[in-house]
Amino acid sequence: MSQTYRLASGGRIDRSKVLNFSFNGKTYQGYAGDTLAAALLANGVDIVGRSFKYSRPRGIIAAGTEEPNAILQIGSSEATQIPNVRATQQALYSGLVATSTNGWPNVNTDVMGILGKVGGSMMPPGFYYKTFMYPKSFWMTYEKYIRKAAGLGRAPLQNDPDSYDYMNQHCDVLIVGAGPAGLAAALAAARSGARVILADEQEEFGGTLLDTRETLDGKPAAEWVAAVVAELEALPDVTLLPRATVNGYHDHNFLTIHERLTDHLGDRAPIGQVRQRVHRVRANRVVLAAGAHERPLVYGNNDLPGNMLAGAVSTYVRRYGVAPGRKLVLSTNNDHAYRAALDWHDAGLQVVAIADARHNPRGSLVEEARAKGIRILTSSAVIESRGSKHVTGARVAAIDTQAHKVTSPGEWLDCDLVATSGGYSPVVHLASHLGGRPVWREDILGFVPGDAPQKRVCVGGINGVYPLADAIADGFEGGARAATEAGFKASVGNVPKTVARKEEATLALFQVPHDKGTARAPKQFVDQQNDVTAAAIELATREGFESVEHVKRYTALGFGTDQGKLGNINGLAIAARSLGIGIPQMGTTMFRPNYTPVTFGAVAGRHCGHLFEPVRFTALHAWHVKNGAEFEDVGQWKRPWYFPKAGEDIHAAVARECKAVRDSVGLLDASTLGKIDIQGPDAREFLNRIYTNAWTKLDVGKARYGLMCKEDGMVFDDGVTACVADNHFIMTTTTGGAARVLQWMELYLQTEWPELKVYFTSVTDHWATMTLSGPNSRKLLSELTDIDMDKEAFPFMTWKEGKVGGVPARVFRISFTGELSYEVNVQANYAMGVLEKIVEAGKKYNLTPYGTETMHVLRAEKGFIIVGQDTDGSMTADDLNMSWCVGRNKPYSWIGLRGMNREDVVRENRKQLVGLKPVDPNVWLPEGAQLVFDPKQPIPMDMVGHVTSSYASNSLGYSFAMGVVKGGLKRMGERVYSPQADGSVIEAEIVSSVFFDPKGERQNV
Amino acid sequence: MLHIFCPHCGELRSEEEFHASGQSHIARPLDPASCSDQEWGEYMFFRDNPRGIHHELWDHVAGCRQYFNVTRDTVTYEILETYKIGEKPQVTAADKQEAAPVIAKGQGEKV
Amino acid sequence: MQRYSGFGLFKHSLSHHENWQRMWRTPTPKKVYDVIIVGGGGHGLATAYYLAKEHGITNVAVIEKGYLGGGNTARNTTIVRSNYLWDESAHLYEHAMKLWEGLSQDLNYNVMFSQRGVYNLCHTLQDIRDSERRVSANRLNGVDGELLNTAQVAAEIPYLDCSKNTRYPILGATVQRRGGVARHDAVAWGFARAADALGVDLIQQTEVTGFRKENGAVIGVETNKGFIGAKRVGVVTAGNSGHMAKLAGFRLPLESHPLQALVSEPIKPIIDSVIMSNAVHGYISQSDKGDLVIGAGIDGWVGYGQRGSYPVIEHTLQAIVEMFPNLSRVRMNRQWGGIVDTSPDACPIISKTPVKNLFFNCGWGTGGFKATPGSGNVFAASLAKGEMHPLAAPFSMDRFYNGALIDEHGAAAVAH
Amino acid sequence: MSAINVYQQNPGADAKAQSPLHHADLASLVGKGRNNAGVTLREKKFLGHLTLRGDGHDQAFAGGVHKALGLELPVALTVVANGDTSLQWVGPDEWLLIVPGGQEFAVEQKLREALDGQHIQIVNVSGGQSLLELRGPNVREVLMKSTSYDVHPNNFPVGKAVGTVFAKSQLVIRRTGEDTWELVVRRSFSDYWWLWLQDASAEYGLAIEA
Repeated sequence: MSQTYRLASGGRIDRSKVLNFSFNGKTYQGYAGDTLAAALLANGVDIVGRSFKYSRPRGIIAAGTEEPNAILQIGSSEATQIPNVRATQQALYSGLVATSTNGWPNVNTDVMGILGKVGGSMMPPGFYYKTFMYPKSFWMTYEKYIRKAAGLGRAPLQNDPDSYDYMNQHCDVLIVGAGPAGLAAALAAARSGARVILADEQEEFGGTLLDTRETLDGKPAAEWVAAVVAELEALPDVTLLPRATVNGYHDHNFLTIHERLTDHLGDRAPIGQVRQRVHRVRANRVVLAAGAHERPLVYGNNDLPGNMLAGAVSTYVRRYGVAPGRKLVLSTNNDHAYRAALDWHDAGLQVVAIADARHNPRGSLVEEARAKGIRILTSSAVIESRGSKHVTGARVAAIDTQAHKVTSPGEWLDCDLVATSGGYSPVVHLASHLGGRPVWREDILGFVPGDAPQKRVCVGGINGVYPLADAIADGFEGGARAATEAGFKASVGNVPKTVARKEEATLALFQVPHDKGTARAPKQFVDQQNDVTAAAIELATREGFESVEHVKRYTALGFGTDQGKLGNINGLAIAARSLGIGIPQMGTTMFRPNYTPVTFGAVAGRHCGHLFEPVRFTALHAWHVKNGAEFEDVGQWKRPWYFPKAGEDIHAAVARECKAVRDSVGLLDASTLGKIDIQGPDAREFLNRIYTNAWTKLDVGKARYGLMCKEDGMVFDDGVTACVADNHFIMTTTTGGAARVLQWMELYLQTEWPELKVYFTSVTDHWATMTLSGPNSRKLLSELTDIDMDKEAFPFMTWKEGKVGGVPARVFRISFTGELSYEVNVQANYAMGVLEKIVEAGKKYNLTPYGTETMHVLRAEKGFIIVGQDTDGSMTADDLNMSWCVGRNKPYSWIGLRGMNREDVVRENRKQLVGLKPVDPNVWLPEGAQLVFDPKQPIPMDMVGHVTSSYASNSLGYSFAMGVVKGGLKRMGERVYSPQADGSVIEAEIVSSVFFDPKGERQNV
Repeated sequence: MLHIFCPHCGELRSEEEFHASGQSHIARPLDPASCSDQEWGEYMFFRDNPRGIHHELWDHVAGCRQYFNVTRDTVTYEILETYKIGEKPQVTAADKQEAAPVIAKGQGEKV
Repeated sequence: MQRYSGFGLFKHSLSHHENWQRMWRTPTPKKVYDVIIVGGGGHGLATAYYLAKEHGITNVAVIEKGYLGGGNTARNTTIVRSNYLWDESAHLYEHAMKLWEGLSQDLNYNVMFSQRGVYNLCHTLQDIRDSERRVSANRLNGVDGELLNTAQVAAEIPYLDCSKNTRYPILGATVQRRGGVARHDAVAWGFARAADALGVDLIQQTEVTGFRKENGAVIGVETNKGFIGAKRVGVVTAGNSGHMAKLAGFRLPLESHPLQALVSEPIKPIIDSVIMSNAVHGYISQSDKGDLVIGAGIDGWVGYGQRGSYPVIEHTLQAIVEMFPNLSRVRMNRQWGGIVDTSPDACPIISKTPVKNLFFNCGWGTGGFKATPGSGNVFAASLAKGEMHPLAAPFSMDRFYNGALIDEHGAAAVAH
Repeated sequence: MSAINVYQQNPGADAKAQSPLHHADLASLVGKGRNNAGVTLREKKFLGHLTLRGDGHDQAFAGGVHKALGLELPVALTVVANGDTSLQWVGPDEWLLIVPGGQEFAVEQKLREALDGQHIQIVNVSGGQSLLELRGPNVREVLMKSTSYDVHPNNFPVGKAVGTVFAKSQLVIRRTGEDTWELVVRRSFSDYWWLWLQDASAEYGLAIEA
């Protein structure tokens, strides 16, 4: 039998489009326009899950975002699994595959359910804090089983085939919610010419108008919706976003909207389409028209399938043409919920009775029910329902809400559906995301948004404005006000006519009393997803948890994926009564984004995989790729690490590259170094202030190495700066430090020394830099340039201009390898041409491209530091044995000078950079290894330093390292030891950090 | 995400374009050598860190690359004014105490 | 104190849990205490507990402006580890780790300390160097630590993308197997209950508005409910330390920044340990309830709003999806923020102050939760004796004058 | 010797040159892709790019610039053009001057002559950046996916130029026509932008022009 519970007519579904879907392995049919929940109910599926703590059977209770139970796993393939989808928000599509997330072997016969019944009484809130402590070593074992029971759905085990992106939006007015108030607000704002965005979480706009009994101007309300939407669609600056939930209200009117573009089509987006999109909206004004959620009453066994919100009953009947039962009992404390009974009655179904907690209700809807002959029991409520897997009866008894007592034995009514309504809670979430505390209104028995500094307007149900005409009028007024405040001339629209009705006040009733008292009554659930009962909340307050946050945290109230949309107010009310205080004194917990859950991928957007972060390439990158380079990530750059030839590993390649440089000539792409063009009459003075050493006397044509410190005296960058004209310098920085150094220089120039006449411009990308290093570098370069390469004409630490390979170049004779070296800089567009000429000419010299690894070995043999490797932000120039680079007598107190003279910084015995020579020349000291003087001491050992750089050198014939050692500079020749993880100890001699060519003869040729 | 008025670009821009650089108006001592360790430590590390009105330095890194000052409430995150280096704040913690509640002036306006 | 056990739970179930005692009293403040602790978070409650338990000082009040454990204790991502680089911090955090290892039994309150292992991923060659340096230091300090290569990481952490195709391929990881997570609220409640049982007064909903001084020494605190005298005062008010210092008349080398975190919806177990990456910038674990618990770095500006900017959340989830591409379809349930007091060297300040008998314990930055028992333990000893405990001494405020910083971000760059 | 080193860095048209997007081989993609593409991309390569720094409030500076270029100094967030020469405000003391390729040296000399004696900076950055022109009805959507700056015509009229964030990096966006925009991109990031723009425009169709 198919769709047993589908009504013969009615609803907004398309009965001509039958859709097959499966739930827990069984195939069912529904219609286009159904939600998954509606289709399940149409097929009489009662149990959609098992509760996580007590394993109780659970059914669908709501029709929208507030649903706590129908949390299903969706996905027809491993890669497209989606955990925790609310069946009430999932549009039905053909081929949808859904399963329950808990229950073993299945939700209908769940073995854990028996355990839940027996063990449940031993699981009050916080029970795990009180047990599983002994024996001490057993917690991890206990926890293994606890974890197994945890969670709802499951993550896919394969990578997501879908993509997600962002759209940055700006608007004058963003309207949240397209119900009656939101539509009216959008209309008023849009007609003024304002840029408007209207977003709603549902499949179509209209909100409650899609299932209301009311008429607008005498016509079905949905017709008004269609007309409004059509008018909005025709306006140029209006963006309409259905299936789009505004999830976060962030500072300065920045809001995020999660739009589900294809989830109604399938679990995987059609090829070429983005599955979901996050709109990042900056709104001048925000109109919150989020409406209100109906609250259930809290009574015994209120979690049994067949207990449902009254409004949800109406929605299923009127919007989806589904009757989730045959015989209805309604339990209410307000007029509005009578709609459910009337809709049920109009659908030709039996209303067994209405239990109204109020003494003498006389509102229009009440009278309408009376007129239809529906039995109404006043001063009464459903105090418990019964049934093993579905409601078979409800016990209605007279109650005294003031005394919180049952005053009659009551009677059991046969029914299969209990509709419940405890009043309405305005959806204040977004209004409260920025910390604005909502305010309790006794007249509507709900929290409404409090004052907030945000530029926003609240309209309709969120304000407690419930009657339809009032909500529309409020929407028009609020939309017009928002647009006016945003600078537009706006006016309100015409409110369509509604039927005037008398509506009486809601009675304050949250937890329904039970004759056995809360602790002994059948479980009265407050938060069904977290299995939090009224008894649990009472227990929490009894144990001293008096603040609302404490109650929440101790019981887990509101921690579910529904974030307590149904349960929170009831929980507050129960805690307040238990503590003998009022609800406003109790206050609410904090509201935080998200309003409803958002896919990780959507939050991440396109910034994944190859677009995770920019990759920066030099102008010569293609050549490196062609020549087989392996790359190293340095900041965002890809730098050639080494260039292996066939069959070579990194060691063989680096050994070959090193030898080539020492014996003949090597080529390094140094383009990634930061380069800053500095011009101005005060350029020299500026350099004096930011470098540790002196720049006053650097002649035009010369270059100099410099160290930079922060105010604390610790080294933070270094590089060579050349004087290219009297008021003109080219500075180089480390690859990783380029942006940081420029920003830091601008900071001092703009905020400390604005009187200095100097400008900085980054030229990192403009110049490509090729380093030729090795004894044959001069010969090779001579073949390609018109520069006089004579050793006297072009001495060390100078630069020349001239053509290289026919391209104008600046050539710097500086060296980071200890060999004769030239850095050739050309305009980057021409770099590849120059490189090709160099490579061609270099063949006869065995010109060998080398990468960062070889560069590191060669510079370490010379004792040259790498900032960030041999330093760590706690090293001064003195610590690095670079006092030669500190101009202590410069007239201006340059950055770092004062810092390096502090008490602890001038202390003897600081860690100092030295060379380390393993006693066994074949042993390599791991980089990072800690050093001790006495390897036999007990743990904790007195560590005296660590290895910063370490290499197996083929030039030297032994392995060597650099490292820092306490007082190391005065300990030359002494031994240090490095105890290794495997128990071995590496012994090393403290030596000078210059291992190779200490007199610098090789570059002085 | 904050919305910050760059006094040089003359527009409100998203926080993503900026880099926060800590408390502003911390002048480097003119004669560091005469500072005690304590005074130098105060200059480098000690900050007002107020709950409430805070004058801070921001850098419009993605835009005009200029540093400028922002007066911001560190509790509500409201920006009360932005102003160029060398200028003085119009809103201070003292004003705020006298004339509470202060109307947010200046956000989105040139100062 | 009513002792908790599985049997007790059973007994109470027979009486429908109607007879559980309060976990702590709601006392009326006395006129004067031997020690007042300002701040009823984890650290403050631990301090009070150890004062009473280890030093016999029970005439102690904890004054909390809101509710117990309601600040960063309630807002952190509960990671516990002790694999710090420098000796001073490694010793302090390892002291805490040892206390964690017996804490549930000591407090008779299950804080669910779960030693699931904490991994720090390496993505660059410098990461590897820094990790070797840290692990090597840990080992020689008696702190467990291992450096794993890519293949080992891939074998130990299912679903982590260890391929070479990622933007920053994983080159290895360190692991501290004794590290893990604990149940944050339980830590505060467990210390509170145990301290209360030893006679400590826990005074909630009471805000300290000033410090009364005589001859340069503190003699008590002004509160919104009146003056309370004290011989010594310890301030442990993370997120509020600068404000407290201002009330006491001095400044601190701190800035208070928002630190954000988020959780997914609960899902079946898929992440078994704690995995952190500095380079990609995010970290993740999974709670016993099934939530993926995720965090990243701080916002760059001072903020007391317990919220930060949205791009931080975006960057964090980009990092998570980059590390675990299969989690892309999981959904974020909730995000929130705490206020972290960051110090220039990413290490705490446990110190005497310019005001005699007034002690501060602050500046734990993003990493305070893991230190909770150790911090309380050494702070209690310092308050009891009036002299800083040897493990606390290096964390004196003086270091910001003389330059003896303990630069944990400079070297190891481990944020949490 | 002059206080500033002004250097002809351009070897002339005969030298082999590779633009930042050389590796993408855009020429081979011309005519491929969807008909009526929503976005058309063109690399405007090998132009002369000069960074100009000076005091915008100084009449002498503005006068000198006008004398050399025939252009008024543009005010904040605008670009002015004269034929193939455009001058864009970048910051209160910074402008971007773009001239036909090969003219950068001559123009720098001319500017320096006109601004002689003033504290200025002129830097040839032609090798470090390039212009990507985007044209078509869906460029706005592509920009909206990429930057949090408001690109609605109300806020971004023709002639406006802003430095802003773009995906995970930063660049300058210039609106040069009703549906024509230019991105000023740095060489080292150009591959990232190329990948990004292909991705962001995929749903609208991307055409390449040489």
